[in-house]
Amino acid sequence: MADVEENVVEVHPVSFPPEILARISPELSLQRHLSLGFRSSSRGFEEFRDVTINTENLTDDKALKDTIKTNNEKQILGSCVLKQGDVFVITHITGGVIEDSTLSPDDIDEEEDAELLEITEENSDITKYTSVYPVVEVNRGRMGACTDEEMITSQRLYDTLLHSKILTKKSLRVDPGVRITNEDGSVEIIYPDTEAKKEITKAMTPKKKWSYVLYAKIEVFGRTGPVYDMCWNSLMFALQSVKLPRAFIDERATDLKMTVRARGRNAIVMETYNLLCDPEESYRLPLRDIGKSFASTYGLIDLDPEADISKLDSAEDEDESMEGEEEEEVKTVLLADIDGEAEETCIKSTISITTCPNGRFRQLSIVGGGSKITRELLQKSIALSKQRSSDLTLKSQQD
Amino acid sequence: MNVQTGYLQNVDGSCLYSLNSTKVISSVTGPIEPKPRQELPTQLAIEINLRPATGVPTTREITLQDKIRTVITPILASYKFPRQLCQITLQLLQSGETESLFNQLELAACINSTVFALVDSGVPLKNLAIATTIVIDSNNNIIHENITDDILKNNKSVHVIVYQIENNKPSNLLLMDSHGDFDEQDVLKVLEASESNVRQLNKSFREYIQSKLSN
Amino acid sequence: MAKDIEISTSESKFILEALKQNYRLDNRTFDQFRDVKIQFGEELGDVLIEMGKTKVHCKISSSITEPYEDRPFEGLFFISTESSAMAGPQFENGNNTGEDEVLISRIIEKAVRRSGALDIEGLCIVAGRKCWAIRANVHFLDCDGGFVDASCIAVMCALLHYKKPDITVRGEKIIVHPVEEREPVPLGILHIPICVTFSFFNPMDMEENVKGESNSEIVIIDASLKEELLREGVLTVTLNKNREVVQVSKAGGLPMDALTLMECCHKAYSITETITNQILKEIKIDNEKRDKYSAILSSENARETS
Amino acid sequence: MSRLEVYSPEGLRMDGRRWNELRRFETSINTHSHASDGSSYLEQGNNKIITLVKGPTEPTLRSQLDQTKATLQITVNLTKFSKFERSKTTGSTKNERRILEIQTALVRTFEKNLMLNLYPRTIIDIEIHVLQQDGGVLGTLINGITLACIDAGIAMYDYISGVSIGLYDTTPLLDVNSLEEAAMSCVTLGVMGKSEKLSLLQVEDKLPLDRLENVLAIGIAGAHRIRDLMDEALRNHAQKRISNASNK
Amino acid sequence: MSTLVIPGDEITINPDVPVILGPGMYNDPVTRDILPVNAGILNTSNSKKGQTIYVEYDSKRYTPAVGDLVVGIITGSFADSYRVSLANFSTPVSLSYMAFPNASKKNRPTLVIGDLVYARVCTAEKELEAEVECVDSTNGSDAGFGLLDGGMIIEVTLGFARSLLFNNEFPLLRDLAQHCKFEIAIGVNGKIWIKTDEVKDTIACYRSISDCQGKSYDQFRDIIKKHFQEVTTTVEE
Repeated sequence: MADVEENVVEVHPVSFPPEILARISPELSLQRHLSLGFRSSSRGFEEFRDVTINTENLTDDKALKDTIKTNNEKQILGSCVLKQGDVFVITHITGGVIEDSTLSPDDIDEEEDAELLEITEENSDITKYTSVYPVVEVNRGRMGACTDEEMITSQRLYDTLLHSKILTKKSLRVDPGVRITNEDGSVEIIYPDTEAKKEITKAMTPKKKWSYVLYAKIEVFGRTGPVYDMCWNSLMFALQSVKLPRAFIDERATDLKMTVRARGRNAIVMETYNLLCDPEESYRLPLRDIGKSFASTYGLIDLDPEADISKLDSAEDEDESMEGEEEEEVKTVLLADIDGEAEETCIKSTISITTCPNGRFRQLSIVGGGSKITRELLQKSIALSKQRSSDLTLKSQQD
Repeated sequence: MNVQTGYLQNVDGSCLYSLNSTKVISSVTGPIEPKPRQELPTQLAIEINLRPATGVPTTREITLQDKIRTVITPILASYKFPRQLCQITLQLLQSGETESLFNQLELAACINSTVFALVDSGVPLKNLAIATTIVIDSNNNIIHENITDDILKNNKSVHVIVYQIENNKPSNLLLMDSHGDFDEQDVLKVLEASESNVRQLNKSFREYIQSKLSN
Repeated sequence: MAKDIEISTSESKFILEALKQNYRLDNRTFDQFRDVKIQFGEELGDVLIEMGKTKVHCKISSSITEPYEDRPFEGLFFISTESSAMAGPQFENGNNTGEDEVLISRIIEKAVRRSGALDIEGLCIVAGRKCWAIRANVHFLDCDGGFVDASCIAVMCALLHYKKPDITVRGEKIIVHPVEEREPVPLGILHIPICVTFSFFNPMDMEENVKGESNSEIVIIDASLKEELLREGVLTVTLNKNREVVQVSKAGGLPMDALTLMECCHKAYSITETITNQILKEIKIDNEKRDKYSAILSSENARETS
Repeated sequence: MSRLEVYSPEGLRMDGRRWNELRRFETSINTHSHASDGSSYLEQGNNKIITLVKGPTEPTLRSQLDQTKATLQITVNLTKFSKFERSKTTGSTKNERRILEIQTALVRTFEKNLMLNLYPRTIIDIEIHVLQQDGGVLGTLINGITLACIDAGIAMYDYISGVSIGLYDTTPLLDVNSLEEAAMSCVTLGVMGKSEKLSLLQVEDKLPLDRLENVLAIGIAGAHRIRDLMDEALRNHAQKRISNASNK
Repeated sequence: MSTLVIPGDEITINPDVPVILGPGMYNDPVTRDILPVNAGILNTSNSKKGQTIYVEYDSKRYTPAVGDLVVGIITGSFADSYRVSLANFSTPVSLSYMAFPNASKKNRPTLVIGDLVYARVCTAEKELEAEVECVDSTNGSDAGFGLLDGGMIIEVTLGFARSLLFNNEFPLLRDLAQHCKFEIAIGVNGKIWIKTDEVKDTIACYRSISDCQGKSYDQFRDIIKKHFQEVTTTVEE
């Protein structure tokens, strides 16, 4: 502790070209840029990178045409390619079908299970919603196990989607039709669309429930900037493009039983049905509008007065921007859509907001390891995020 | 809230922490010699490991670990021990919430428990950090104590807030993690409610440490 | 690889010398098993075992799943024993391929799972389609020796304590009744295996041990951490109250006379009896405590709990 | 597997042995002289194993270096074709916990028997390949290592001989094969030389406590016979080498 | 005056007097704030040199500080120094071959791995490996440092070790001395070495010292008495 009283070593007048300074002292380079009123990417403090979106291009329409077992092969149900600055985020959504074996109250047919409904009644809200299973892959040009960042982003996407209540369990329910062979030998698929048809399918299909499960694979190329934001926005666009195939059961398979035997004991087991996907018919995934939202992240950083170039050679530099004058009071600046190594490593305090176009939030995460997060800055970032959200919504409508 | 520090023998600091139905043990060992790949040239490195009450650790636990890290890193006086390691291990004994849907109660409990264990271990801290969970229910009521799994399930929005404690008062916001449906007003209301919660917790925190020391 | 605990020559010499003179550091006799403290948590199947400073926590969880294809009449049962740095920095996080970790988990596996302590056929719901999967999550919290013994007790206590939710099967559908609504059902426990670990020390040199006739090796029960670090051989005997050997494991180490080993087995039996009785007693007390509330809450369809 | 008679009223086992008879025990020593410093090929009944001992050599990893004694490393390779049913696991069996357990048990058994303190700062690497298994493999592995270590010239206190004994109702059956192993509880022993000292003792299935002593007694006697068989094989082998050497 | 402080508490410091920061205090390299970093009792004292501030707190993990008397285990030896462990899993410290009485290039110390030594910390820079010495560098004598032969190690908390070493009022050693003869070396790293003539006495001392941790002074006598009685009865059995 003896060196406490020692003075700070003075800055030697050694000069480096900007690109070298950025490498050897990212912090200083960043501060210098900021003191001049813009960022190393030459964006303004509150300026976002440009976003272009392309949905449904990867959706495999041909695969839909081939009748395939949904359990085994995954087809792309929805997709989105998002480009933000130099980053590409490719999202494709695939699906599978699972059988619901345990009942939740919604699943019970009213008439016969009314009594059971009563005992298993749960008034819980969140349990009625579901999420997709995202896998985020950040390409770094080499193979290897998942990094923490990938896992954390996947988990955050899952959590946010679930708590946004955008997908109800009901909307993913499979209402299977039946494929029957008519007397004349022609094959027809009956879906429970009308009352009459409902009767037929009800008689034919087993009392089982199936649901779609959605998986999202999100690949990030040229990672820089807030991965979560780009993944979330891309996922949002992709989800809106999802088309689910209709599924049916073959008539012949509706009453299949088989025996199992082990150690001298017998039991009859109902065989698993092959649920088949209709190559012709599909429908758009119903999403609840209240969940549609877009994410943006803001970084907060304290300006270091020592790094202020304008003060170093203030004699000649008089054309200072607004920030320069305010600097005495406002020492913390807010940067939108942080990107680049310097910004990502030096900024310790971040605010990440997922906002609906109507201004309500779905997710908010503030990390305050660095600069103090004041109410003003929080409000400023909230305002920006609302603006950003409506911008992106517009974009999705234009699409 | 129930706290017992110095619960374990073989680690430098430990804390058994329970709040309502959430129960967690945390342990801290350090500063110790790190593995070469963990070493930081100028700072104390931290390693956090969290184990769920049932099953094996998944991405959920990794996400929680990351959140705990963002809170613990700024409060450690990490430049005091360069090239050393602080090993933090957390074991949940009882989750108190539906693990597939929530992690908010666990997160708050883990953070508070870790801070207690750090104090117990004598690892240098610049400040304390105190976490609390707040729920806004479907009637827009703010619920800030005795949060159960049922309350969580019926939430409109749910928030975890961590404040830094400076000079016995909550000062900086270290973490806010919110999900659900809420607006700007809600955020401000939650921050206010959490601040008084944290004040309360800080009081009992201090009392506990005081009683522990006077023994 | 995690580092080991360092122990000085003086210390190891002294501990061995003390053993030769019939002393153990913690004031126990050679045949004395530490007192076992059993604490049940708030939830069912949540148990904390303390043996001296050793602490092991075990929690049971259950879910409904599909049985293995080749065993349609059996449920699933797993025991997970992963060590973490909590028990001491000598344990590496998530490493379950270390020598000691493997031996501990294999012995518990053999003692509890392989010996059929849990009735897995009773976990079958619909043959070939649905069954219960029971998972015993063992958490090593604090290590002062005797992890095997303590975890075995912890797993058995937790299994005895746990009750799975009641279910109704309606054709292909299964309705799980929350614990608050219907009295949950205990698991079928067929026998209670108890592990007792013996540690061997050689007061003479190796030649005497191999060639000599004296059989002077020191045998102690339930070693503490320091004793475990210094021991030259180890034997874990698992028995149940029916005088059955469930599992014996002496994986190398100091060669020991067969008769001495037999003697160990008999000593282990009396310990097994005491601990089994203690477990049953504490389970009963806890059940009664819980019953006070459930008597009020349970509806007319409450089941008989055997 | 329905009612196969494990032990007939006439006192014969499935493969025609009496209760106290060992299986065929055939061995060749120094089978892989170019690949190792000591090797053995052992057939104990239908168990067929190759054991290779390399060392003492300089360790490749620093962590294997011990200032006071040699590091012993044993790798067991249970080949996929060694059993009637091919094992389904696609990956290697290297990290299977059962294999790790066997390896650890073998290391700890031989650590106390080999005079490792004579070879400080070296490593002794033992590799075992199980070509075919038919019950009581652990015992066979012990025998294989003993033979190979002697061939490698590593100093040891005594032979360790391994054997498995089953308990059928009240009759102990010596040196069980896989059918017997599946039908009853078994005990595996590793016995030090001609003594009654057990290096290794493993019981994996339920067994009445009061029968254990009887089983151990039979096992120890069986292990002593195996020791004699190994001793004979080694002496014959040594004789041959000596005569070969003197002929030149 | 003693008050409880908790990390983050503000401390009033007279700005005119030079400050010496002791354990538990920290000068933040970025903000230049002086903070307590451990929870404990704040101690301030004034002397001619300035005011000294430190926090008295108990812990288990030792970090080397210059002048500390420690008990360490030799865990390795190199060309010119030993590696010494002061606490399990901590970064080891070094003990130079020259840091012994009458050391010279030819006269090498004869410690081997596993030996215990009593030593003094001579350098402890946080960025560098700490060093200990077994010689009193002012006069070159052994000053009681060096190999600790035989005996037994007791591990205690650092606070307890400090009271044992520095607090003259602490009655434990005095009470122990009434029961047996012993040699003792107290390391502030929480390791206490004790040696007596008989195994049973060492055992009794070991148990007494371990048990007296966290107990009040007046209980010591009874604890010690109990343990000495126990060891004698065990022998008779």
